[in-house]
Amino acid sequence: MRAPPSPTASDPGNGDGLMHPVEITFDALLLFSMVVLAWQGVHARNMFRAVVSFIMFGLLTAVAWVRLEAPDIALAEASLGAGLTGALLLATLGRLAPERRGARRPKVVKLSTLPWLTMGLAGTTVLLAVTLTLPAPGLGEAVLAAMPAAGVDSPVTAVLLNFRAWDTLLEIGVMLLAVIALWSLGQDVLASKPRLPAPALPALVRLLFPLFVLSTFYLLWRGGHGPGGAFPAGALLAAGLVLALLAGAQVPERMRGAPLRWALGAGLFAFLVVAVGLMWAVGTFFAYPPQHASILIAIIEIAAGLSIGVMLTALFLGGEPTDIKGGGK
Amino acid sequence: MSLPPGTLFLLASALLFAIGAHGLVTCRHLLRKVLALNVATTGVFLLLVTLGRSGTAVDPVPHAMVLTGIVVALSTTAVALGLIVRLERRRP
Amino acid sequence: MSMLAGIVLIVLGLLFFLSGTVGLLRFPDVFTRLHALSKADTLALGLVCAGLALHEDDGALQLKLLLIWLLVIVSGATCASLIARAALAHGIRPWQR
Amino acid sequence: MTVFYLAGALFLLANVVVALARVLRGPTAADRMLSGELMGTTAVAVLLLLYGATGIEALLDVALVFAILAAMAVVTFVRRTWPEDPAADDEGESR
Repeated sequence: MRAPPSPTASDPGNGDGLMHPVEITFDALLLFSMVVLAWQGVHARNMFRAVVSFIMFGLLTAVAWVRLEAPDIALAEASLGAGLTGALLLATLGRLAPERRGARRPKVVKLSTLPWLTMGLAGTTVLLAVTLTLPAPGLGEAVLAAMPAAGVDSPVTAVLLNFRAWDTLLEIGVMLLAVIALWSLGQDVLASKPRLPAPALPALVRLLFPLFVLSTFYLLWRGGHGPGGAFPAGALLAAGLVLALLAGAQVPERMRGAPLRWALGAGLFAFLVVAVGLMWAVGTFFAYPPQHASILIAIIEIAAGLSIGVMLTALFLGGEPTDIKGGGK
Repeated sequence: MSLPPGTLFLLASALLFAIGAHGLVTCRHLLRKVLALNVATTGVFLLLVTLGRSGTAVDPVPHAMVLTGIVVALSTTAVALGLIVRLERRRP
Repeated sequence: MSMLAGIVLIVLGLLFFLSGTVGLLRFPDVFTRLHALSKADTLALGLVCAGLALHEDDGALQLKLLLIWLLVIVSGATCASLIARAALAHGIRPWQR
Repeated sequence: MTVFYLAGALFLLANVVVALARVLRGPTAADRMLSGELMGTTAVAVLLLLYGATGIEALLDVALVFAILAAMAVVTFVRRTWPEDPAADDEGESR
């Protein structure tokens, strides 16, 4: 029934093929509103307006990734960039003292225009020159050539968890470090008892939470052959947990100590076990034998996805979970 | 129209980076600085992916880099926001 | 035939999106805007989903479209209730002629 | 057909850009949040139409994630930001 996508339309500006005028208009309007929202997000008179503009900017950015044929980044942007960052900013805004939130006129540092403009233009020119000298094909063909031995079908997942697994290991390390940094600052400041009764909220959470878990595993499964994978999956799990916490759920007493810490560290732990185990078995750090690559990547992905979910929730809480009645407020 | 491919996206990424960098320097409110930093980061990500499309095959390496970058940006934002909340509470 | 029906549904959906925006811009207070927006947008998205499902052969994809619509209904309704309650608690008086 | 989908997506985008005026005008925080919600729903519809135009099935997953996370911002806003935040509204304007 569906007409096969014509190359001109499905292929916005990818070298060959002309772009349809409608597409060009769409991109122009999209990017224009992104720029306007970004300006609002930085310079809006009212702090709340700035944060809402920034959240909308994140939503449009996800659409921009779709236009750039990067659905995997769109997934991550939708869940991490727009969803969790937005919630984090709104929660932070609620914790700031009122007089720091609604300044009528944002205080700015006055810059002398001329030297900064010259420096900016010079910097842009240098960057442009560097950009034009980049090797044109990039690494696309090299990755395609190595795909048969990768153990997964999706090139992006292959780069993340096989060819450059080292980067992803360090990335999870960075997240864990962020959690440790926040915990070292004290107890969770973002948790407070909301004063407003919201009878519909627990019902929503009860309805949505199974869906969150389901879609987490769906994205983990998708990650092997299409856009998806540990990071969007973990973000969805975190969104479900955060929603439950916002609806009034608390971290269970028996989960607070060791189990929580193990869940936080599980991703990094699984990564390190596989990496060091491979060093012992094969002799190289993180060199999968091709026949086992698939299963090893699946193990890492599931462990990483779950612990990313817990870590993101911890980042949202902004401190070690405490009993709200005791001293959280 | 015969724009070179990706021109609009390159232009927008430059503008976004400029807005972010400018805001990072000029705003005094710390939360605004965090927002500005995130805007600048998005500009850089757009640049990376747009450049990765210039070859014949779609290059997955910039995609993976940007995915990593989004997660790192979120982590730093969370730590920065935690620090800001603490700082504001100390301030009389 | 279903091609044409799908197009009609999608166009109808777009018109409902437009009416939601008009309501958001023209209505006098939060509650009326909420009223206009949450209903019109949910219906509009439903129409777009239905139109796309008619253009689609794969049953799994049609199911996914239905799931998207159901999710938007549930979260849209809850969010409307939450915002309205918060606005009332915040002391905003509903608009009266 | 592709052009029809693209034109629909363009229409929705223009629609939401017009709605941005509500973010600028306010006057209460709830009004601003409302336009955020409109943006979320519209983004789902735009993604669906782009899926119709390109046929990339992953776009449906992105739309699904959008639909699931639509509640996040509003719930955080109601539970954390607004109850204690008089400064989020523009004072001195009519409510």
